[in-house]
Amino acid sequence: MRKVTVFPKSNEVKREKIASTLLGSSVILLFLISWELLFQFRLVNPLFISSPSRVVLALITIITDGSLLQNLIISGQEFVFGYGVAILIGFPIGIMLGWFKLIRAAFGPFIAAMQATPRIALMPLFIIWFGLGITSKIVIVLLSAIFPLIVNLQVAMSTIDNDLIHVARAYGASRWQVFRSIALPTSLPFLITGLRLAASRGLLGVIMAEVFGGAAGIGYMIQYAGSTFQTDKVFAGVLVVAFTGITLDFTLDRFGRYFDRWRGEVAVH
Amino acid sequence: MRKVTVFPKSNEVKREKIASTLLGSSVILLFLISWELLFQFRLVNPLFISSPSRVVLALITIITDGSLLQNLIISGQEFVFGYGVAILIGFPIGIMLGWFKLIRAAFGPFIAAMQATPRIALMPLFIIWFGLGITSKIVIVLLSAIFPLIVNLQVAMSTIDNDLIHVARAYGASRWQVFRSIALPTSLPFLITGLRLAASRGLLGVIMAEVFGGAAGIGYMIQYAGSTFQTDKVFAGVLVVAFTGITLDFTLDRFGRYFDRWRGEVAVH
Amino acid sequence: TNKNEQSAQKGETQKTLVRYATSAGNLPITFGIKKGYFAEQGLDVKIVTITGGVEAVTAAAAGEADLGGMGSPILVGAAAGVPITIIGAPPASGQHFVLVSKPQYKDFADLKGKPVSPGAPGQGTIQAFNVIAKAKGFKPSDFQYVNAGTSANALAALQAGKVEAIITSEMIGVKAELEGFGKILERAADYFGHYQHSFIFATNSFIKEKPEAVRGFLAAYRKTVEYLKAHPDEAIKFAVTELQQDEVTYRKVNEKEIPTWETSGRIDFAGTEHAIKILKDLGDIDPNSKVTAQQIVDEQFLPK
Amino acid sequence: MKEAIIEKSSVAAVVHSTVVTAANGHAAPAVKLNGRGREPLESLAKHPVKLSIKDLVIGYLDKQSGHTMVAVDKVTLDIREGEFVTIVGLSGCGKSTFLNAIAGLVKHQHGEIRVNDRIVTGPGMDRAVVFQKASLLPWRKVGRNITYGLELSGMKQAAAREKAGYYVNLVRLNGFEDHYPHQLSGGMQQRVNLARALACDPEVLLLDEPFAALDAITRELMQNELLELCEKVGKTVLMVTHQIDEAVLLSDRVIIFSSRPAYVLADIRIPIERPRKSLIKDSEEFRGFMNEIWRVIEGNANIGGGI
Amino acid sequence: MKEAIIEKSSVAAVVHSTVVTAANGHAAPAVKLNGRGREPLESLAKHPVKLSIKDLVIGYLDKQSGHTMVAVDKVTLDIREGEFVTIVGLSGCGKSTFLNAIAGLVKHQHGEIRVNDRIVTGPGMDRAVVFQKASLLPWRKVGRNITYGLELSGMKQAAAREKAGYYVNLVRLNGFEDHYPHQLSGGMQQRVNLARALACDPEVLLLDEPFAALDAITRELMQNELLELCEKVGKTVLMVTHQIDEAVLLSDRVIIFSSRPAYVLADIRIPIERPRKSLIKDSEEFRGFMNEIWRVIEGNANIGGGI
Ligand SMILES: Nc1ncnc2c1ncn2[C@@H]1O[C@H](COP(=O)(O)OP(=O)(O)OP(=O)(O)O)[C@@H](O)[C@H]1O
Ligand SMILES: Nc1ncnc2c1ncn2[C@@H]1O[C@H](COP(=O)(O)OP(=O)(O)OP(=O)(O)O)[C@@H](O)[C@H]1O
Ligand SMILES: [Mg+2]
Ligand SMILES: [Mg+2]
Repeated sequence: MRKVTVFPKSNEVKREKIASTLLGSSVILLFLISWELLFQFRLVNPLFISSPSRVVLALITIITDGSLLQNLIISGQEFVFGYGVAILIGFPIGIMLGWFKLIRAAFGPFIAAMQATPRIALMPLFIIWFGLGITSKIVIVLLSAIFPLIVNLQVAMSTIDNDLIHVARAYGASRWQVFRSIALPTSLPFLITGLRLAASRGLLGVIMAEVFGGAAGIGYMIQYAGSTFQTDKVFAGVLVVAFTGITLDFTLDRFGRYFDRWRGEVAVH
Repeated sequence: MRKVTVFPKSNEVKREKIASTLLGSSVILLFLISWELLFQFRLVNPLFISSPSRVVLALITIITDGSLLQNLIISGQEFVFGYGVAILIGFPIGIMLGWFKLIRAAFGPFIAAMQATPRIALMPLFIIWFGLGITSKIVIVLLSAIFPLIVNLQVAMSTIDNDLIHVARAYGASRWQVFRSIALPTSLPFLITGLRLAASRGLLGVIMAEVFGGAAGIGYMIQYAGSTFQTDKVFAGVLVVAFTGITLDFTLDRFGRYFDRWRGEVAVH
Repeated sequence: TNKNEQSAQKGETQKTLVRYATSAGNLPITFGIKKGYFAEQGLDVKIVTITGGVEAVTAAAAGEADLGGMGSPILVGAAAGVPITIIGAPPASGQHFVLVSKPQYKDFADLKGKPVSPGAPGQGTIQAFNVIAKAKGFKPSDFQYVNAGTSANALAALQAGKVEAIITSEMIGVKAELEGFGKILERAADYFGHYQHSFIFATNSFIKEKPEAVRGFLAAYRKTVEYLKAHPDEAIKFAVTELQQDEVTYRKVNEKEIPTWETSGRIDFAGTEHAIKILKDLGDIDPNSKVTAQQIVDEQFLPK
Repeated sequence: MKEAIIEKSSVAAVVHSTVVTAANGHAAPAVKLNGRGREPLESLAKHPVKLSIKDLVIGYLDKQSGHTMVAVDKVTLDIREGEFVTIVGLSGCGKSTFLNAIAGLVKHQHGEIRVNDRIVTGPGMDRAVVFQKASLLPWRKVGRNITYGLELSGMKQAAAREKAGYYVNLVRLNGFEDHYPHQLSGGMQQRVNLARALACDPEVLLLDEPFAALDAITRELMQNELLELCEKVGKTVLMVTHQIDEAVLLSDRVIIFSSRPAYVLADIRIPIERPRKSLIKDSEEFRGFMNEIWRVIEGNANIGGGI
Repeated sequence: MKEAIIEKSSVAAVVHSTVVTAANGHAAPAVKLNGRGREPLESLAKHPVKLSIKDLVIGYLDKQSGHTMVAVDKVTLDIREGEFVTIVGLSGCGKSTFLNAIAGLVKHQHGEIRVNDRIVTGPGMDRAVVFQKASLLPWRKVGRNITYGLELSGMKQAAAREKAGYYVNLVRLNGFEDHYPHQLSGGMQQRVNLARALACDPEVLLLDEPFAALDAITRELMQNELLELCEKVGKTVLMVTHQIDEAVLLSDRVIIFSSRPAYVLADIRIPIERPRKSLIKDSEEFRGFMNEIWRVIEGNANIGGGI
């Protein structure tokens, strides 16, 4: 009898995941350490730049006095609603623009114009239309987050493999089924990219909205701390936002990779 | 002899192009007309909202007194440099992140953090590092524009058809040739999307930078007009920016379509 | 003695809501609320936090604020036709900006040709700089205007040597001095003569609907100011603990200033006319406007 | 450089002794197919017409140049219920185009297509296609690629999986249900493509070179499975193939397409008794049909084809 | 449900009378091929070994499960300069994997691959591949797909276009240079794929079912072109095919792979005189080889294969 070659089970995937997390964390750690050193050797002005250790102290303060949580809840609400509505509206708009030539021809330029309209200039309108409460902030987050979604989805729809559309149609797929079973999986990378860009823009939108006219939230906290020279607190706020950004990005990326796992690795090496 | 069917030459493409331009323009026109009507019937507050006709008058004023051109040149410089540098830096970063797993693992989280770091909070640092001149504005534009490029390109690299990479490698393509002949054409839709998003973000960045610390430029003009309740002039400025946005978007979109013309139309209908 | 106080005694439920637009960390209003002075008047004062005068005016026009206290944009807004009326003044209503230079400067004239940051267009700071410059015999074009804002950004610009002088609030000026990289070279107040910079306004509709609330508000406001003036230490402590102000700086600025506060809330008409004139000269108010202080001020709600 | 042996021109259809013009088949009384098996060959002519193509013209418009290239030129063809018809023809002549038009995926400019006497305006559940390219959904594992059509028709996943199991077995892909398409060999992908269509159990099967990527053994296995399936259930099949022996083995009729633009060069009846076994390939009758078909194709290629 | 006739197990290689174990070919004195034509068959044994595969094992790691599926299991094979070798085997047995490994595209876990006695670590210009899937660059027109390899090697576009012109003609695609791949039929795409590889004029040609999507006529034309090309220039060719007649017609040796994991079941020399014409297919000798190959494959499929 012939002896057939057998390979032992590999746990490469697990090892790779751990290694990559370690690598990413260590780069950030390295950055923090250099920053701390710069600070300790007085190479930066403590009036404007804090240091990781002081930021941690500031973080502990705002965690224990409850103000971080309180602000986080408010900013969180603004973000979740703004981002959520952006997805709810941006999705269908992007898809329709991508799918229907006529709709694209009609509304494409209009949306391009909206996208490039400086929000700051229209702040008074925002206040008049949406007030100074949470609504105006949600609208700002929405406007910050929605365009990457629209544009990315629109383009995604035009890159779908025609052969697969043919398959779906041949098997009697309705337009909605074509969308669900072909367009959605194909455009997933675009979609996730849109969501990732939208998430970070949305976070910045929250902060901007609160800096410009807020009475609460992380952005307000940052703004107020800045104007009262509490630099450590400013950086603590920034850190919270950046960390949220990493977490969201990481989650979305993993999510995307999970659904995209059918793709073999790109073998350029 | 058999008579072979022959079809007359079709000029569908040309007709479609004209029709789509007309359609897009008419939607914008319709919007402007409704706006003017709202204004004429005093359904909006003229203190904060201008009307198309008054914006045109304001535009004529700032064109004839030369202030528009002067500000446009300054803002234009900031945009071109910021956008240009964003492309120059964002491109290779995005590609490297997409192509090399190790680099992605190392710097992905760091970039995600940077992306979500609220610029407003770090303005003092910007001033200290980049001063108050054009450099700091270019940096702000750069930071606004670069992330869509990085993220979109990164993802694009992971969606390349492995079969084509194989073909390229089988024919002895160097890594750079694989990039040029396979990765670039495949990722074109992603690339153009990135450029489109970056363009509009960059425009907003210019305005924001000038509003925050400018002494010239369209953003400064808008800010000044706004704080003195010259609403017509504010809208004139906004219109100029929005129009620039449409033009850039349209150009990039056409550009993308030109290079993507090999794709058959998606046949969902 | 008045209707508000009576109704306040009847029960909590009938308090009148007053939305007051001002910047974050405003001392009198926060303190007054904390002390319950407004509640005594049957008022439930909610602070609408805004970042500047223009926004305050916009918020009023949008129906988001009933009353508000800010600087000169209120005049600009009222002159431009926003339906608001000036009803009083905060305790320190003069021009309070200072010109802070790098420490090596001895004289304003030495700044000629140098980069300076007088703040964003439309802000009172620019007016202040121009007025000082004019008094010293210079034109605005004699300086290199750059805009680093007026707060922390301006401070950073000064410290980093990106500008040689900034116009800012006294607080920031003092901070710069304490840190050792700035020096208060000039005080705008010295050049403005009769000049009123800050105002309290109410929207015309609120005045029409709830004149008693306006009256009650001003009464409670005055009570607060009088109390603070009498207890500057308590004021500073409050600012530091509750408003998280930087203690050293705050104390240095306010220890002397609070006892000099003007408590009447009265408008300086001559000063206001002067302000209007300056704003017209700057183009912030339409130069052809016929607006006068009398038209936009109504002092009848101030307590006697 | 070698000269091309073949020159392009249009010629009248070559007519052979056994050629039957498809269009002149007239409607016959409906014969019920009860799934219990196929009637003897002679009765096929009495079956109702399942698929009726009349004067079909299909052109591809090149948007850039504005020119339309005609791929299928006035094809007329009737296929009766339960018939197995194959199309052969030169590469690029228009076979796939024709099949895709019947599937409702490619628009035609003239003529009409009827299935069950209803004009076809788009794809329908009455037809299923095995595409020339496997065109599997790369994000679905083999199992769920096979159930794709079933899922679209609303079948529950569990039921679909069960039904698919049969076809996984039929195409000999047991053990590969959980592989993604890119983990399969070319022939395996094609078999998934086949199973996907068979699983839908459509009235009309449209097969575009379903066995092209299979080795001789596997091909024979699959041919036998298809034969058995069709003879048992009496499906109507229209298949494109390049293997003339395959065409003869499986078909009731072999249609020979001319070079592009495709029209019907010949329509040859294969009256070999069913059920057939691949052993018949060695029979004289079988060879006769093969030679005849070969002659028609070659004749066309030499005198009027282009590749 | 029909029972699968075939069961999986590993058996020793079937050895036939004409089978030559590939590994025992020892180095022969170099014979210069001057492009003026191919030496008579006997002298082939004196040619240097061009392609040497030793104990090759290739497995695919499934990252999700961590399991490695072995596709090619200890294949040893020497191919001499100017030899034409074909591989036949069941669908999914590992032929493409083997070819791709030689092309340097798939990593092997054990053993070694040498070309010109140098160990292969990646793709190289000395080899060119015709992929099983056409894998054309969809954004390049036919013309520029054919010149792709030439452009990569640094040839100027004009020169490349001229050279490509010859191969456009060879694969009978004149007039389609300006079409995009999606505007071609399946067979036309495959011919572009072929032309792209031929245009590169590599020392070793690796062909993975290059004619599978072609009709009988076109296939024969292409076979003849390839035969002529190889006999004239004396290329070393390793080709996968499913058509046994094609294998016999073209090859000096036919390698039969076992079912997965693939090893060499048999290595059959075809000592038919060259130049060959497709007419030889009717000869007794030809039939003999076909039957022999068929028997080996069938034997393996029945006793030990899986599909
Ligand atoms: N990229 C891949 N990842 C994982 N497994 C693969 C991959 N490619 C092929 N395989 C597996 O390896 C085995 C051999 O595949 P290969 O493509 O070499 O077969 P083949 O002999 O070329 O078959 P065919 O004649 O059908 O093309 C198959 O079982 C297949 O599932
Ligand atoms: N989507 C398309 N757009 C434009 N032209 C096309 C398209 N598809 C096919 N063609 C053209 O139509 C003709 C017929 O193509 P078709 O695919 O029907 O050929 P075929 O008979 O199936 O050939 P093969 O046997 O090679 O698959 C070809 O000349 C081809 O170039
Ligand atoms: Mg075809
Ligand atoms: Mg293969």
